[in-house]
Formats: sequence, C-alpha cells, structure tokens
Amino acid sequence: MTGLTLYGVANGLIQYLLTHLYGVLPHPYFAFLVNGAVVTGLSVLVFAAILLGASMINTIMLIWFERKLLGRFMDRRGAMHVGYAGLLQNFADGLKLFRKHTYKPHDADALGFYVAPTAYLVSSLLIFAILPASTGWGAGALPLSLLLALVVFSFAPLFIFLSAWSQANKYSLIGGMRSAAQMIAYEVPILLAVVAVVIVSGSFDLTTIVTMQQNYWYWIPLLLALVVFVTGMLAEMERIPFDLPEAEAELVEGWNTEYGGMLFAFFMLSDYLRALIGSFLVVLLFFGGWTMPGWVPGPLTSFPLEGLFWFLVKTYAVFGVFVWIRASLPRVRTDQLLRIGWMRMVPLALLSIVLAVGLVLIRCLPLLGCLPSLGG
Amino acid sequence: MSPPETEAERSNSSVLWVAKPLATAARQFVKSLWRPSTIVYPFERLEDPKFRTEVRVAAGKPIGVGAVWDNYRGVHALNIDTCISCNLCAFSCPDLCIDMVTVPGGDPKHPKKCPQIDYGKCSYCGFCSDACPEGCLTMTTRYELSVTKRAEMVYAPERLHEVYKTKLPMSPIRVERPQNEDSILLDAPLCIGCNACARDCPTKCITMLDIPKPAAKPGEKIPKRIWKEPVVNDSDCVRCGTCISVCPKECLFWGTHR
Amino acid sequence: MTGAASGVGPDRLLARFPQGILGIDPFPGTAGRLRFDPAIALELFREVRDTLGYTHLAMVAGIDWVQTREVLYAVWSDAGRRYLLLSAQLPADHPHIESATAVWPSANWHEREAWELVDISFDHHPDLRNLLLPTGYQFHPLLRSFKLHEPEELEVKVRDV
Amino acid sequence: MWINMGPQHPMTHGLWNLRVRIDGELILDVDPEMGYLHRGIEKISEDRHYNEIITLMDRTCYVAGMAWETLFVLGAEQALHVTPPERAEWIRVLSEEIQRLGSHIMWYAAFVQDLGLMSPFLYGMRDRDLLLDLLQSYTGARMTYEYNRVGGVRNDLPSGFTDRARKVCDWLEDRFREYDALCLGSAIFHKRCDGLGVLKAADCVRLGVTGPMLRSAGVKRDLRKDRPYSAYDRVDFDVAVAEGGDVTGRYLVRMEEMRQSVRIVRQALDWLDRNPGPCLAENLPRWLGAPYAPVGREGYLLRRNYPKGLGFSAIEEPHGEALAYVVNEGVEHPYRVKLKSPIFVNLSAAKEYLVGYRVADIPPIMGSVDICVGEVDR
Repeated sequence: MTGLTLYGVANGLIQYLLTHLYGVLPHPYFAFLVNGAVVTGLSVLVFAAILLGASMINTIMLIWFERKLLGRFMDRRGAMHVGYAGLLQNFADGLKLFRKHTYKPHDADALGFYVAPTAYLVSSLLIFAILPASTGWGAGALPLSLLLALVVFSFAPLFIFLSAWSQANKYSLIGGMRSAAQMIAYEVPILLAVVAVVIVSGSFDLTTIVTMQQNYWYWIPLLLALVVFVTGMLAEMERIPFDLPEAEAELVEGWNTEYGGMLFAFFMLSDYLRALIGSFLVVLLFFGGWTMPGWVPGPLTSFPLEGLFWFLVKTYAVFGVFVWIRASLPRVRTDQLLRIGWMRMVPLALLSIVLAVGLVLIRCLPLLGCLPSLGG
Repeated sequence: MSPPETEAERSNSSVLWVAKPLATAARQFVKSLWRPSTIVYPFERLEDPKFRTEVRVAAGKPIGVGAVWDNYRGVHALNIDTCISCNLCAFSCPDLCIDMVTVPGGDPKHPKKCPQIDYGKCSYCGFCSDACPEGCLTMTTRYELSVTKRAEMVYAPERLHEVYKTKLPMSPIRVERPQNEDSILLDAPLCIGCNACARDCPTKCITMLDIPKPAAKPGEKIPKRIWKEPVVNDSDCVRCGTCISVCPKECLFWGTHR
Repeated sequence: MTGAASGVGPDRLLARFPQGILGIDPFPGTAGRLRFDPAIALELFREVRDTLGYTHLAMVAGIDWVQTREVLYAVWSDAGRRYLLLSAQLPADHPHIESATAVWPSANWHEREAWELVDISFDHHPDLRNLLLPTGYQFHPLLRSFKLHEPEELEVKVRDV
Repeated sequence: MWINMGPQHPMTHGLWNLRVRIDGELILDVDPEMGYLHRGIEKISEDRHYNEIITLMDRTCYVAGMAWETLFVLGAEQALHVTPPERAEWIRVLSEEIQRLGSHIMWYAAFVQDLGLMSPFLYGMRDRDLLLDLLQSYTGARMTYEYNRVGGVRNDLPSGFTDRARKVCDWLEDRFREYDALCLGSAIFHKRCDGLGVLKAADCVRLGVTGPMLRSAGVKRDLRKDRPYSAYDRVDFDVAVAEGGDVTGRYLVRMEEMRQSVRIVRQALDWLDRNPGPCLAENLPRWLGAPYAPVGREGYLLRRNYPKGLGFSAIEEPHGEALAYVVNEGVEHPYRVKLKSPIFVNLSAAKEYLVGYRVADIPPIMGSVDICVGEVDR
C-alpha cells in the first residue's frame, strides 16, 4: 500500500499546475485559481477523465486479449498486423467505426434509436466510478458501493429494450425481449449470491469486502456463490453460452441489428465494459481484489502500484476463463436459459446464503486463514 | 402441434456437464500456444518450399502432408516460340475466354496468332492446356490475380510469355498426337489446288502433291485449276481443323480412312 | 434385370393395365423403363407403390421432345433395391398429367419444378406455383423453344407478403 | 408474424429464404423459397460438350463437387456406351470419399457454428484443408476439380500420394474424437439437439427424404450398398444408422459416416497401390477424351452420328441420393440433363420438421439438414 490514490494524483496535479499558473500571473484577479473549491472541482474532473481513459483503454485491451486468446483456443493467431501482435487493431477498428456514416432505418424511432446506445454506454461507464481498483483507486469509500454498482449494472435491460423497440425490426424486437427477460431473470441469482458475500464480510462496501479477504479469499468458503455469480454474470454480459439475445445464427445481431458505425461501437464497447465490470466484481468479491496471498514472495508484492497490477492480472485471468467458456460451449435456448436461471440458479443461490449464514454462525471462518496455500 | 417437451436423454454426459468440451478446448489451447496451424498468408505461402515438402502444421505438430502443386491449375504460361497457332485452346475453352491475337514476328501477310486469355472469364478448367498439342500452353502455380481495372484481367500473349519466363512450377507438359481419331479427308473433285490449307497448317503436315492433268476428252472442258492436291500426314496432324476453315471450296472434311 | 424374382418387376402390372402400359423397355441398372398412358397415371402410381413396393419417389423429370413432352418418374424400392423408371408422353399442346402427390407426397417440389421449367401441368397438385423462378415468370426455360430475353422484357410481379 | 429468414441471413448457408410464421418464439408455419441461386445448369448443359458439363457440375454443389462430377460422368458413360477402366473407378471411389469427408467436416463446422460454438468451426476448416490438399495434389484445384472425364479420370495419382493420404486418415481419426468431445460430451449440446427436428422413418420415406436424415431415422438405405456404382461393391464398410430421427441422430450418422469414409479411403488406397494401370479408357472418340477436338466449328460437329443412348445414374452424395438422367441424341452435347438433388427434397419437407419448435431451434435443425443451395437451385 503506497498511499497513492487516484484522486490524490489528480489533486496534486491540479494544485501544482494552478499554483504555478498563479505564480506566473500573481494578480488578485487570478486568486480564484488557488481557491479550494475550484481546485477540488478541477481535480474531480481530471480524476474522472483519468478514470474514463483508463477504463476505455482497459476495455479495448480486453477486446484484444479476447481476440488473441480466442485465437489460440481455435488454433489460429488472432489480430496480428496493426501494432505489435495486433495491439492497436482495435483502435484501428474503432477509428473505422467512428468514420462510418451512422444511419437510421426509416421507420425507427429517432429518440430511442439514438439515446439508447448512449445511455447504455454511460450507465456502464458509471460503474467504473464506483469500483475500487485498488486502495484509493476509485471514488473513495462509499458505504454502499456494492449495492450501487449492482443497481447501475441492472439499468441495462431498460436501454436494450428501448433500442430494440425503436429499431422497428422484428429481429431486434425478439432479441430485445429475450435480453430483457434474461437479464431480469439473472439479476435475482446474482443479487442472492452477493448477499452471501455480504453476510460473510458484513459490509456493502467493496473496499471493506476486499480488506476482509486479507486472510482468505471468499471463493474458498463461498464456492457455490461463486459458481452462481459467474453463471449469472455470463448471462448478464450476454456471452456464449448465454448470448442468445444476439444469437447471430437466428437473430442476425439480435437487438443491435440495425446499428452501424459509432452507435454500434457504443454497444460493442458497452458489452465489453460490462464484461470488464463483471470480471472486476468477481475479483473483488471472491478473489481478494488487489490483495495477494502471503506466500507470494515479497518482491512480487512490493513495487509501486502493485495492488493495481495484481488486480488487473486477476481480472484478465477471470476474463480468460470467460473466453475459455466461450470457446468450448454452445449456446442454450431461451426457455432452457430461463429454466436454468429460475429453477437451478436461484435455489443454488439461496443455498449459498444458507451456507454463508451457517459459516458465520459456527464461527469457523477464521480457521480458513490457516490455509496459507489457498489465500490470504 | 405442440412443442415436444420430452427430451430424450441419449447419453450420460450430463454427469460430466461441460467438463469434456472445456478440457478439449484447453488441450487445443496448449497445443497451439507455440505455433497455431494457420499460415500467415502474405508472408508465408503454401507453395513455399518448406510447405511443399513436409511441414504442414496442424494443431502445433507437423503431420507431413505437404501441399503438392504438380497438377495445380493457376495462371497460364505460354511459350510463344513453340506455339503453332493451331487454335485448339480457343476451341476447347468452355468459357470462350481465349482469343487468338496477332503477335509480332512472323509473316506479315499471315501473321502469327497466339492465345490471349481473359481471366475475368476463365474458370481454370485446364482444358486448353490439355488440348495444346505442343505443350506450349501450360498452367502454373500462380493464383494471385487481383487488379484494379477489368482490362488488366486480359493477359496478352506477351504477358503469358512473361509468366512462362518466371519458371514457376508448371503442370506436366504433354506433347502428344491424337490417336484413333478421324482424319482430314479430301473431296478431290472440288479441290482447286490453291495451297491455302498447306500454307496455314500449323504443323505443316500438309504437302501439295502434283497430280496429273487429265487429257481433254472431246466435248468436255478441263477445269481451270492448279494441278496439285493436299496430302495430310496423319501422324503429325493435330486435328485442329484450320485447313477445313481456310479451304475456299469446302472440299476438306473429317472422316475415317477406309 | 427385370427383377421378377425379387417380386418388384414391373411385368406383373401388364395384366392389370393391358391398355395403359405401352411397353417395358430394359434399362441397364434399373428394373426397366415403363412407358404408360397418362390417362392411367394415378392408378398406375398406386399399383406401383402398393403392389410393387416402390415407396420412394426419387425424381420427376420433364423432357421437351418438341412434338411431345415426356414426363419421367424414377421410383425406388427398398425391398428390391432398384429403381424403376416410369415414362409418359404428353401432347405438346397443353401437356398435363395427374399429380403424383396423392401417392408420393415427395412429388410436390419436383412437379412444381417440372411445371415451371418444362411447362407440364399437374392436375390436382396442392400448390403449383413457381419454385426456382420468380413468381409470375411467364417463360419455361427448359423448353427447346425458349429464347433468351433481355431483362427489361421480363415482367416479374412483386410478391405481396 | 411472418419473418423472412433470408436470403441474407446467417442461418441460411447460401441464398434462400425461409419464411417463418411465429407466435412469440413458437414456429407455426414455414415456407422455404428457393431459386436465388438458380443458374440454369440444366439449360446450359443442353449446348455444352459432355466434358464441358463437368465444369458445371463442380459448381452445382460447391462443397461436394467431386460427387456431382462422378454422378454426371456415370450417367454420361451409360448414355454414351463407354466403360471406364477399373483403376478410374477406384480413383472415383477414393475421390468421392475424400469429398464426403470434406463435405461432412464442412457440415460439422457450419452446424456447430449455428449452435453458437465457434472453435469447432475453425477445427473443422483446418482439418478440411488437409483433405483439400489431397484433392489438390492430384486434381489440381481445391474446389472446382474438373477431374472426372467421360471414360475415366483426367490423370493418375502423383507419386507418394497414398502415403500422404494415409497420414491424413490417421490425423482425422484422432480429430473425430475431439469433435465428439466438443459436441456429444457437452450437456448443452444434448439439451439443444436431443429430440429436435424429429422426422420419423415413415415420414422420411413418405416425403422422399434421403441421406443422413433418412438414416438417422433408422432406415438403412445407402445407395453405395444397395445399388453399388463405381467400385463400391468391392469395398467393405457399414452403413451408419441412428435412431430417433432428430438432430443428434443426424450428427451421429454423419460422424459414423466419416469414420466409414476413412475406412473406405484406406481400402481404396491399398487397392490403388497394388494395381497400377491406365485411368482413362482406350479408344475413346476424340471428342470425349483429352485433348479436345474443336467443338466450336459449325458443320463439323453435327455431321457426326454417334449411337444414341439414355443414361441414368444414382449415387449416394454426401447429402443423400442424387440422380442424373442424361439423354444422348447422338451429338456432342446431351439433349437433356436432369439432375435430382437430395437437399431439394429434404428442404421440401421443411414444414414437417420445423413446425412446433422454437425460433432458436431453426439454425440447428436447418444446419442438421446440411443445405447446399447450389445443388437445390442448380
């Protein structure tokens, strides 16, 4: 823990700049430059900009990571020509989409058609302000940050259905309905699985939850909740095997059939943002966030920004598992998906809550700390 | 009709759920980690020597199927020097993409004609190179043809000759004369001995032989003609039919020697 | 090759249709080529399916012989493991024959195709409309009299959904 | 609500239109519309030289060109009273089985892609590439082979071919296990495919459905066994049969057929190793063998008078029973060529195996039919 916080960096930067600016222009008119409120406001803006940039770059890197990893699963290479090993391929793709003409189908509803992708993207980005990527690398210690993140996360079906309906396309409508049904169905097991974590940790604050995992990571006692959470996240992220809202075999592109250019890029980006958020949440809730087990050699855990580093490593590893699942499983059908959701996942989640309550009641959790090879 | 709700459980794989496919994909991942089996096309090519012999990598290990290009039917190569302008390639083309065009050199009155191929139409069936009696039109392993203008798809004989000069691997050359085939026969009374067939014969297998001028009988007029008749050397004839088409009196035809 | 031993030879139908069957030609590789009068088509199909056991209709082909049109059925018997060809000559003006769909439902698309390409109409066909050609196409390409048309000459109706 | 699945749709695998009437996710009615790829091959054949038609046959079905070549050539040989040498027949068996493997692997790749599983698609394409290498090494092309000739085949196998082919056989047998692990080993696959698109044996026979769809319903009909052509009466193999007539059954049948194909390929390779010989019939009229006589010259061709004849051939194509009827009127081009495609009939029964299932079931069901629109529309 270096004590370096993102807000601290932003604040320091702004203070340094403004003080020097004031030093160059030492006139009382410019005294507002060193006003505390102005400094704070600008710092928040810079903080937000850094966060936005970091999350965007991370998302694009995530797409690259998926493409390369999926390539290896499929005995091919993935992107490899733009930049080293294709690192810049997605930037090139984004540029291409940005340059493309955005068009609207004649019958489509303009308001919904244009607002939905933007709102979807914004609602996904909002969560990044809440999630702590390391100590001090988030919007600070909100007492209910976990709950807030999940609430914002569950805005998505609304926007998806809005866009699906406004496109005036039969495939989009079917895709939108599937998507709404699926996301709402899987909210329930996700929340229940999170409740298990909350019971064990006793807090809704993500930072506290991570800190509680110093001794042992929560996937050890809460394996069942982890399975439920990951399955639910797969459905929420609309990834294979649960990607049937955009099942390209029957629904062309599902609820974003009619989108092209930048609006499509918004959807694409939001999907991967949500994938990144999902991986973040899995790491935060079950794999100890930015903490590392004690048996890891010291040099590996004591360098600047090591928390952030390990957090990202874990995130990408979790996402790699998602990619692995994508590479090896076919898609399920809507009715089967909902049946799995309501009739398998919800009971399992309830069971995991019972287990969590039991673990807390019999006070055997500290014993897990004695297993140094598994975590903590 | 109602949807069938009962699903026949055909195997016991539900026990394993998804473990088997996950393991299979993981195995593939490990195998292709070092070297996936794709060939990085513009930089590596299937016709590279290393792929021609042994190493066709599939899933990280060579299994030894070299790509063989012996019979490959790509862009044609034309040896202008040996082309005899027999037209057989143009006749045999199902897509009518071969035109016989004049090439420099040769008799100015009867210029030499060689095939020009429109690759916009060509289907690479190889009938033309099969038909070529001299083995001068063959097919190479070249397969990249992208151009920006449609006119560039038309390969003039000189350009085909350039392909020939690149010495790409070519399909096996067969120089053969057809056997068991109809011959060129002469309807002698119609012939005027004009030498057109012998002049235009690509293989020069027609010779004009003198025939005796008949003695004039009383009351009969001797036709005015050159007293020569073409004789076809069947072992050299490629059966291209040029003589039939140039004959002004239509006195040559296909048939079998009795 | 007539396959009388296996019980699927077409000879036994001669007694049933003394007038209708015009002849049975040997055809290598099949049980024969049975020429019949189009008037008995449906009864013959029933007999061929039920008595001889040719349960599978494999092909319906129309051939334009300019003066006449030939319609050719290839049927397959699982028991006898052989094909039987049934052929009928139809007059060139208004060529029509009873549809085989009542006996072999698989004739459906075959007959639609023969109708639109060779202009043989099949009576009592459930759904005789264009299959490979656009709806409303007024020519029959596999007729010998078919001439290529410029695209603008064609009048193609737009299908209303 | 009617929705048009096609002609530009990921499910169609070609150019055709499946009109579906749905209620929510339930399919109430379907109406396949064909003809988007109708090129008039039968019409073009009427004024093409017999060997030139072979170039059209390659394009009839773009995943099983060799099978269609063989089909037409068999019919033309009967019509023209030509007998190919025995080695050519064995090479045809070999090529057709390699083609069947290629077609089935292509089917596997596309079908699993329809289920949403992407990696087997690439595994399938990778393995099919080896088969294309084999075909290329003796036919000279990877897709449009133009290899069969009336009276034999164009050229003999190159040296070392049989060894390479045996290596590919070994490799493929390994891969089939991998394919099964990815599909049959997956609970989701069974959830998706068991009891889906059921067409019972009686319905199959009634509707004229052939090929793996028929055999998956338990009917043991395979023209290679029942009406052997080429050298199929001299090879030893089993007819793949499954029960149930559903999508899983079709998968099982095709997988087993691939294994049997490998078996046939091995036998053909052994025979070809032992028996060298000519592969094109002797004493062919010049206009049938390579090289070619001028076919374009008027007045020359029509003057000839060859014996007339009728040809009827039936082969077990990768997709089912394919027939050709060739009418030879004694000139260089056939009077009429009629081709019957198995998929044409399998598609006409679409209503029977689609109605009552859900929209999400359309891709796997239609995928299991293995559609190649080129041979439906011709």
